[in-house]
Amino acid sequence: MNIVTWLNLVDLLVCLVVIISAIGAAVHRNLLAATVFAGVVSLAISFLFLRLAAPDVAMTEAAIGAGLSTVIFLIAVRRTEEVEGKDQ
Amino acid sequence: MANLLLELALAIGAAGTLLAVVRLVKGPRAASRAVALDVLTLITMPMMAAYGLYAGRQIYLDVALVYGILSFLGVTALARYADRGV
Amino acid sequence: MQRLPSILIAIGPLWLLWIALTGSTDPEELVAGGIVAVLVAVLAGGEPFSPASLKIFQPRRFAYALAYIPYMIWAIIVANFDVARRVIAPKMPIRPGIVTVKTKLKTPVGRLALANSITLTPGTLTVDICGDELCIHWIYVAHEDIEGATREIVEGFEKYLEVIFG
Amino acid sequence: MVHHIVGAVFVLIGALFLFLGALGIVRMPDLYNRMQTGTKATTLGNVLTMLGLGIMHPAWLLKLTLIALFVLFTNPISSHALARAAHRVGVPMTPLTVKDTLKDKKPVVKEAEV
Repeated sequence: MNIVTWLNLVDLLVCLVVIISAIGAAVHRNLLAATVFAGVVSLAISFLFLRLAAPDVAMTEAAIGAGLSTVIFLIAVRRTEEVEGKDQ
Repeated sequence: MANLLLELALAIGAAGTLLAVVRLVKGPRAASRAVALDVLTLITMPMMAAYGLYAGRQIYLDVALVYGILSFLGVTALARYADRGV
Repeated sequence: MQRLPSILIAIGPLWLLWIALTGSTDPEELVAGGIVAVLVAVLAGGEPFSPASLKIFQPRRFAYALAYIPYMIWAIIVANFDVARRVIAPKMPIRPGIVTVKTKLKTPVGRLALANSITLTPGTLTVDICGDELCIHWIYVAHEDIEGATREIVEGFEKYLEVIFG
Repeated sequence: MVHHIVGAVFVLIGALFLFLGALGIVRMPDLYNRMQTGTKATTLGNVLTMLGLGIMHPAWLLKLTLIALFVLFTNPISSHALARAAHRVGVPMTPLTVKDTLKDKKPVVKEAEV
């Protein structure tokens, strides 16, 4: 069972995607862009959960990460944007 | 043989993911990044389904379907936000 | 209560969708699916459906709807090879622009079907709908005037959709 | 056994189309052209992959068909919503653009930093 297959390559690439987009979400000043990056993080992590044979966790991650948190982030951005605008 | 082809398909999909991430990082504005997110979802959904067949568990298809529905909602919410604010 | 016929019509497809998604015909699943279908239909007000949507079962419309499927599949395949050619070619042959086309379809569902079909077919993407005019992003603009663009993009689909939704 | 190979070849072709879609959004010059490739190539890639998986494992065909239909119906809608919002906030088009009738009809509302 110790054979390295194409799938290990896939795992590595997906981990790379997680790291890149997590850094992007932390670094970006534009809040919409950061929201998109956070969505990509949850997408890639959901696939990794599938690879770890945990479909229920993957489904939850998909529901929370892609659906709920994106919408909540958008609502939060809208509520706070005006304050930031006055600040500048 | 068929398994090898499936693995190759998964690897190609992962390479596509990496290309889409290039656009995600470069994308001049949030709108381009949203397109990249859309494409990433559309690549990951069939890859999840293909991996479900590879692992022989039907519930992985449900994960792909749930992911597709929710990501569609997320992208539409993003577009609506840019249009007139959630 | 004038939405009641639409709600009653909407329950059927929703229930079938539930059965297809669960993939089982246990009595418990059927009952649960029925309850959920009624709830969703009431909450949505039976929205995409209306008594007019039963007209799809008229033989002429049904035949056109069946004929539309292979036409659409062929259009999607052509669209994809077209896009693939443009992506791979080292010097991308693109001449993009947004053109306006007119549609004769009246119903909202018919216009939705037209807009979706246009988006899925060669080099065109619906950007906006205002009244009976659609603004379409075209990856290789061949006609800049309304008449030419309408002839090129819309009329192939309209032949079918006018009968199906008209 | 033959149907396994045939289905896997379909999956492979679908994966190639998905890859082309991703390549398209990297190569194309502006957002609207990116959306063109991002919508079309990935739609056919999805449908072909689901078809191939259905050939390999016919018992799953119903659910795979549902997923393919779902993609076929929602994908144009989300890309249309994105394109409309992008045009509304004034995402620039490439200099290659020859015509923009929407701009004459509905002028850009705001130059947001979206």
